[in-house]
Amino acid sequence: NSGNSGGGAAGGTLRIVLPQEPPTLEPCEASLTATGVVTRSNITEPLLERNPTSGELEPKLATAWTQTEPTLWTFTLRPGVTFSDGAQFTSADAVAAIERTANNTTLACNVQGYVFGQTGKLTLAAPDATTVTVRTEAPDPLLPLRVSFIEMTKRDISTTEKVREPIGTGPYKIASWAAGQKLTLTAWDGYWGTKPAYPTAEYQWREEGTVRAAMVVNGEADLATNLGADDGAGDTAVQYPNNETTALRFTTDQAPLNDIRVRQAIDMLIDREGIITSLFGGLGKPASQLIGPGVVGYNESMTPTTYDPAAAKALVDAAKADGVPVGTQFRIIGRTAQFPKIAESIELMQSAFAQAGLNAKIEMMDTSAQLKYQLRPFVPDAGPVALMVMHGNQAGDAAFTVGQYFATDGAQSTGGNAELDAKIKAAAPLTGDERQAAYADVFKTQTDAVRGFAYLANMEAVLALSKSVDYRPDAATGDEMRLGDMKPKA
Amino acid sequence: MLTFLRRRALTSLVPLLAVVLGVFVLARLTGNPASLYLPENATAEAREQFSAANGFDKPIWSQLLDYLAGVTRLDFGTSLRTGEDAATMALRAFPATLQLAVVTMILACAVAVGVGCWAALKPNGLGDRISGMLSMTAASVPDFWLAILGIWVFAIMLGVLPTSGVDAGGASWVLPIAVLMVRPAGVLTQVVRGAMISALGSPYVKVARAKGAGEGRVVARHALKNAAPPALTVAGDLAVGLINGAVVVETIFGWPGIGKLMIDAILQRDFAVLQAAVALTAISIFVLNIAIDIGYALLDARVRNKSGATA
Amino acid sequence: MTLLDVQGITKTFQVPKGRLRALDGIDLRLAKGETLGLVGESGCGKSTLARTLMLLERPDSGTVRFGGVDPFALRKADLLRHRRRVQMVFQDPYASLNPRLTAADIIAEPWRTHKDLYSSARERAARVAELLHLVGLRPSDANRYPQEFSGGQRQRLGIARALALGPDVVICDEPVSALDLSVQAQVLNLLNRLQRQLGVSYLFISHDLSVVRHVADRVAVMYLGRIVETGTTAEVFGNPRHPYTKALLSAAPTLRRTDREKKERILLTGELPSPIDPPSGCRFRTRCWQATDVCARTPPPVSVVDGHAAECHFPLTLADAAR
Amino acid sequence: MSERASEPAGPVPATTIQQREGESGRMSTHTADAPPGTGRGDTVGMRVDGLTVDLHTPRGTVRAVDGVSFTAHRGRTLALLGESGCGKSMTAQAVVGLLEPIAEVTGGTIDIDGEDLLTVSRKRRRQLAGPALSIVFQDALTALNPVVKVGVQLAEPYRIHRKMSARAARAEAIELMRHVGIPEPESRADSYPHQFSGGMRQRLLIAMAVALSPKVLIADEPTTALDVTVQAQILALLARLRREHDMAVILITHDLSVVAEEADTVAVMYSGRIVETGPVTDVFEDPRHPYTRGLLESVPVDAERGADLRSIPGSPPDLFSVPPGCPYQARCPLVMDVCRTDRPALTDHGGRAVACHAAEGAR
Amino acid sequence: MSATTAPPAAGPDEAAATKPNYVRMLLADPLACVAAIVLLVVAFIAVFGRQLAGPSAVNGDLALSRLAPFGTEHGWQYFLGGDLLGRSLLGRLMVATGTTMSVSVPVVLISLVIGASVGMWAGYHRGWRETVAMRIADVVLSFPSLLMAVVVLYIFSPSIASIIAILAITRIPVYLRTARAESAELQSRIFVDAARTFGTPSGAIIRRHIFPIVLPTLLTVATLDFCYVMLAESSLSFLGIGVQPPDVSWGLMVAQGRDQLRTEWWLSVLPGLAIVITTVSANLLASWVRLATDPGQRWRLTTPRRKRRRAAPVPGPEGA
Ligand SMILES: Nc1ncnc2c1ncn2[C@@H]1O[C@H](COP(=O)(O)OP(=O)(O)OP(=O)(O)O)[C@@H](O)[C@H]1O
Ligand SMILES: Nc1ncnc2c1ncn2[C@@H]1O[C@H](COP(=O)(O)OP(=O)(O)OP(=O)(O)O)[C@@H](O)[C@H]1O
Ligand SMILES: [Mg+2]
Ligand SMILES: [Mg+2]
Ligand code: NI
Repeated sequence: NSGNSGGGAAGGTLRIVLPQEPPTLEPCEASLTATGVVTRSNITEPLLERNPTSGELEPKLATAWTQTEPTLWTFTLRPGVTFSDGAQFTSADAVAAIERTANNTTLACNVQGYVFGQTGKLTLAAPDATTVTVRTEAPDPLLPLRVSFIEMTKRDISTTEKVREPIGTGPYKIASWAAGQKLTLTAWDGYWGTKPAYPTAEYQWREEGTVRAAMVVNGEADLATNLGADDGAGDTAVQYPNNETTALRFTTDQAPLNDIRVRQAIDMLIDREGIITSLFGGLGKPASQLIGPGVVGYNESMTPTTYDPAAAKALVDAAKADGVPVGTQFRIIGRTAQFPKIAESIELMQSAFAQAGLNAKIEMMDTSAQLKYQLRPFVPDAGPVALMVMHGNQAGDAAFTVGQYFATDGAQSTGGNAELDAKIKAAAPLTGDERQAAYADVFKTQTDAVRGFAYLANMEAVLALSKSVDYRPDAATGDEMRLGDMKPKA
Repeated sequence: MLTFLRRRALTSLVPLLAVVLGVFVLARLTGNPASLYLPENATAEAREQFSAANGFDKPIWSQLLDYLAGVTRLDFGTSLRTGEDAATMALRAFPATLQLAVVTMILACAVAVGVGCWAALKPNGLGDRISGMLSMTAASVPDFWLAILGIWVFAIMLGVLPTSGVDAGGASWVLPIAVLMVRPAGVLTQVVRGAMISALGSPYVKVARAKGAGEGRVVARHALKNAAPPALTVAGDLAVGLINGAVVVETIFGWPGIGKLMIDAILQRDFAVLQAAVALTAISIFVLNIAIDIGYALLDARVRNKSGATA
Repeated sequence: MTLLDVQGITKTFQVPKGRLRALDGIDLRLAKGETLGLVGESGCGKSTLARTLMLLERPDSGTVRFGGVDPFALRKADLLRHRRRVQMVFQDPYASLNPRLTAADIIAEPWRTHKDLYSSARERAARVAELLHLVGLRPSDANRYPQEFSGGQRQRLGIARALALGPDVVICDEPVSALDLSVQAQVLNLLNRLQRQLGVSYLFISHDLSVVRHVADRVAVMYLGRIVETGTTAEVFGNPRHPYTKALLSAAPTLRRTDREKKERILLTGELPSPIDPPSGCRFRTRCWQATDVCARTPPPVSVVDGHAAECHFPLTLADAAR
Repeated sequence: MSERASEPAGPVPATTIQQREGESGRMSTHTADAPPGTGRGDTVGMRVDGLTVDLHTPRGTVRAVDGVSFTAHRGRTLALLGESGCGKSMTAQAVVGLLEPIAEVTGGTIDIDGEDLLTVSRKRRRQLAGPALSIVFQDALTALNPVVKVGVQLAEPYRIHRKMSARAARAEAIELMRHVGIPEPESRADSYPHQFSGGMRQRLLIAMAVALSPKVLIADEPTTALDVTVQAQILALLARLRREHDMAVILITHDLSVVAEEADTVAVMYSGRIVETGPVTDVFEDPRHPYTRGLLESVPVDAERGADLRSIPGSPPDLFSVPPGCPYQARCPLVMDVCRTDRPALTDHGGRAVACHAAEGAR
Repeated sequence: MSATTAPPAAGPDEAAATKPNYVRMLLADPLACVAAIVLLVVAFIAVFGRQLAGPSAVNGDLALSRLAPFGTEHGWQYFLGGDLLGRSLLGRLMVATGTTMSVSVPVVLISLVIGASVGMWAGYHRGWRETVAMRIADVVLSFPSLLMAVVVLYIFSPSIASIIAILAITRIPVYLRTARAESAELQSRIFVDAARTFGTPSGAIIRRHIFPIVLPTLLTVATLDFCYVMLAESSLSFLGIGVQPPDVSWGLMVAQGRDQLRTEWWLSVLPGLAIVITTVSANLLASWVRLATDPGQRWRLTTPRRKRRRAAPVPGPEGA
């Protein structure tokens, strides 16, 4: 075998291949997948953490949190935690980290926009060394969930510039980062929790899925993420759900997509099973809504639309009979390499649309160009567009989805109606089962009354895992891959 | 020689500037990077703020002036993506590409000279025709295809080479270089063959033979040196192509080079890095061109004299 | 009647090593129906002079008058009319014909520019056949390509092309030096016959003294960008007044034993000096066996005896020449 | 005459008005009596017999050289005279073994000191190239390698055959340059060919050829590209070297006057064959072959200005359409029926040989 | 006429000389003949491929997804197997031929026409025109063509026309430099001087004397470039900015099939083979055209190639 397998997992180094190099390891950018997957819970840690399986929040650097007033949350910190440089972790650090991530708009952190975009300013205080209080402008049942996105950094961290190589309390610290080549983390002695099984972890990155898979198969790496079914991971492949849902989002105000029958027809023309079996190699489940099971608000009662070209054709014909210009061309826009076989999937849809008498044109774009269609402000006069979107709800709560995609003024919404807007607004302050029911209703309403989306699949991915490593990926693995969970096989 | 170099450098300055300006303008035509750098749910104000902070809201000419002012201080700006100094990033990535290009070109030349000379010694012979077909085919194989095939065969099926990366020492170089080499070697072989055929048929080769020179001496001392200039021109163009276009191979093999940096910068709309990388490659291409001219002059005394380099 | 009158033409080329004086004050006169031979060593500027007369180079100074008109001052239409009157036969019958055109195309080429001549296709074909016949080629040769002709035949093609516009003056730049002896005789005869038939004047450039002696009425001897001696053919060959002419004549090998035995051989040393840095004073002094200080200091005067001019401080006398 | 340019190591002083060199050495190659004054004119340098060269062109195989025989004596000059394309260079290249791949020697012997060059091994042939036999090409610019310093090129014979060190070979090369009259050889040795004038280049080529004192020197149109004044210098140099090194010189040319002045013996070639041979004076004074006669009459020498020259009509036959019988038949004024069918053989006529039916009949 | 003018010798091959018989010349060269047939087939398929291929090339049957090649049970269309969407690979290849040609042929033609005209003009006139043209070529050459591609595809929607535009721009310098070099050399030739002496205007000289002689070289460059363009197009597809589905080109097929190289090798290997075979054929034919259009070389093709015999036993090239 290649001379490189000597350093394998047994030798104490865990070698991981990612699809891309993290642009930075700045903790406040941890909601960027490429950054978070390395930083979160490895280099830095949050106060609390959401269990991806149960959806419950679990203590991490905070041992307890309570809503002491409707707008005030109190967090009790874990004592005896130190940063990897030896400094003590105290409430002052926590305050500084929350302040920097949630309130600092000049820094424009990813987490800030992602999690705290709509919350308004937080007011922070540290009554003692192990207590932190957070006051919100309005009552916010989600605050602990939001805080779980904030990675703890030292109080003296820069508030004006982002930090490429942070110091955190996590089990690993950065040993070296040869930009473009390799990133090495090492475990350090003073970690408060269980010592990880691997003393060092090495990250590399390869864009091509086949190459990532080949590296694990060939013994040059122990773990490779984000593979497609065809990438050739072979018997090293381990399937895992990756939180993402793919869908076509319509501009509902332009012919022919302004007619709900046409949109329904399109929905029926998507051969979800076919795509998943033939293209995705069985990875993924047909989707019925924009989030996957396990997210608060998931509507169990909805089922994926069945593939029915005949019924679709009938709908199109009916619309045509009513004077809808069904032959008007609309664009299907996709982002290059957003998920494996995206081009082929769209191609299959387009061909089905064409057979039903619809006229669709495919356009694949790079990320930047595609975002102009996905995010407000949209491209003016773009014409009728069916945009392929992939949404991942990392937070596990529908609130992070519906406001964005369904509300008429949502940053990524091109449809909606007043009824739906009202329901979305009403659901926000609710908690518990009420919350679940309210959001489930939102999804149902969207599909029945608006149908701004045709869902494709709740995606799954493949991870290539060396036979010598013991690891069970979960729904969060794509965004946060805890090295501590990985162990050499006996 | 010095005056020649100075003149060449001066005449190269204008195109160099044109390249930098062109990239600046073109890059900006590809849109504001704000949406890429801010999360999907960032507010419109946040995006505006981001643009203002990075100067993307100013009119393009004023951005250009700022940029040029920076460049005169050798400040190419900072990367949006990593916050690092753009020039540093480009300079860090460049050696990897350069090493790859240099080794590839050396090997491609060696192959081309070997096969080309061999084919030229018996023009139209069986060996010549076979090598002709092979070199033509080599010149028309898609590189990414070859790369993946190579990984599959040599790394996975045979397990003799690493799939990618730069860690495995010499072994890591084998596949990228083999893949990159194929086209230049194919093209160059054809050129060398043609040049050698005409050199071997020339009177001075006859004279050398009349002096009793053996075949080795004829090829090495007489023909090859005369066949070199046309091959040098083509090799130069191919090298430019390598410096400018090793993107695909660098991507597949995870080679931390400038091509990969450039394509990432393009896709990420990381203007500063893109400009720095383009400026660096443009400079290196101009340097390469000058080096080729010098090589020409060294190879061929006539050129040297014409350009007034020696006196 | 003087057709062509050249006065004090100079032409310099900018070359990397400096300024190369290819022509340095040339005076020439060519009368109607006359043949003027121009001899000189390689690189002395013969072709440059020919090219200047053909308006392919613009002289730095001096005047060219053709029928009293300065062709360099002519405007488009007049210029075209002038070009019809002066045509050229080039030295290299291989390089002067476009290998991709047939003989007919080559001969008819001038008419593409001079559209008023033989405007119909049939007229042109007829005229091509006529010209082919005139230079001794067959009409069936019209469709052949230059490389299918022998050297002599190619030169005939070149001559036919030059005649296509009906010129008064034909400048022949070494028209036979690339040809074999037997073929050379054919072409010389052809040129001779054409002159008799058409009354054209020739400026006949050659380095072969025996050829010039055969064809020329008058001879000009050129050395390093200057004309050093002119006179009738008989005068110049029989009674050379410039030492260079004499050396040239003596260096030429001769066929007849009788000629050889009566002549002494002057072996000039060295070769033509560089025209970039020509010798001061008299240009020939570096190779001249009778050069003195004055030759280095002052340019030699022109001395004319019975229309036989020589540019030398010490022109040879009849006695010298016979020595 | 006080001031004159002098060429430091020139072969001949500037002002010498000389008789031509080697004037008296004129004799038949068929009669073995040595002429007075030139010592070893009887030593045979090389004997070529029945040399035949075929060209395998894509259009078919043609005979470019057809049974050419001649003998070159040391210290003498044999001229191969003929018009372009008649096979002179092909003969020379066959002798030195430098034919193009498409040409093949299909018959004959080339004998130097009892060794047949056509049958010796390749290695032996290379060993002989230089010390026994060497060649000077016509176009000195292309025959010198443009990218190699002349000193290095001149040193090559010593490096190859005497296995000298680079330094020693260079010293020899410089000596050689001086020997052929190149001024300041030490500094000029580092120049490239294009930095020399045409005459100097030709001297360099000659120097390279005589470096190892070959027994036979073939000079293929050594002065065709040169001016008369330079031609005279080069021919004088060749004559001097021939005497000094006692070489047999085979001078290939199409210039009758050069032959008349330089050669002892002449062989006139036409269409790949020798049609007439003999001592130069005899042949030129009394040409027996109509072609030789035609050539001599084509020289524009005495013909009066304006009168037509007596030219040979037509041009030599194309190699692919050589008629049966005499190749000259189409241009010959004396053509007879037999000329169209039978090929005339080169027959001896008392020290001279002619290949012509008419000449035969005349006798 | 006069007795001294000789009747000219008969030409070597008068019939062939007067009217070049291209068909006969082509038949005489088996390799070029095969190449020509291949290219004819390619051209035919490029024009009629879509009709010939039938609906199975466009509308797949997911049941036949990843069908292995060389089976006949699903009809001739599926002889080369099926792609991921169950479309017939053979049909796809045929449809792709049209797209590939409609990209690469215009690219080569456009860059050839522009590059060659500017190059010949610059080379003929020399001086500042030459300098400016060459510096512009330098700029284009050292410009990252990918950036250009992204820009164009960003501003204009990605379409075949924009791909053609980008690739054409980036290839112009290749022809420009070749044409300039040749024309700079040719403009000092004597037959060009001869044309000048008739007063022929420079445009006419370029058209008549420079262009026909530069053309064969340009054609050679163009065939090499033809292959380069196909490769570049496939690289763009690899990066996702090339030909957009449902259009399909060979390059796109190679690029899309690369993931399946290990399992469904035919998806990528067969289109790759199509590229290679076509370019090699184009190269072979180009070298034939170079001979056939040169009157001085044409005779080589008028008689069949014969095995050439070994050369004389001399220390010639065979010595090695
Ligand atoms: N375009 C040019 N640029 C630079 N130098 C030139 C040019 N044309 C001619 N010369 C130089 O001018 C001088 C005279 O050249 P010209 O061709 O007129 O000589 P020539 O007498 O015709 O020689 P030949 O007998 O070799 O044809 C030579 O030294 C030549 O190198
Ligand atoms: N490579 C070749 N292919 C075909 N024919 C050739 C080739 N080389 C020479 N020939 C022919 O062989 C014949 C003899 O050529 P050779 O070079 O010996 O002539 P030459 O007498 O030296 O002429 P020149 O005076 O022009 O040098 C010519 O008719 C020539 O056309
Ligand atoms: Mg000249
Ligand atoms: Mg010859
Ligand atoms: Ni000696």
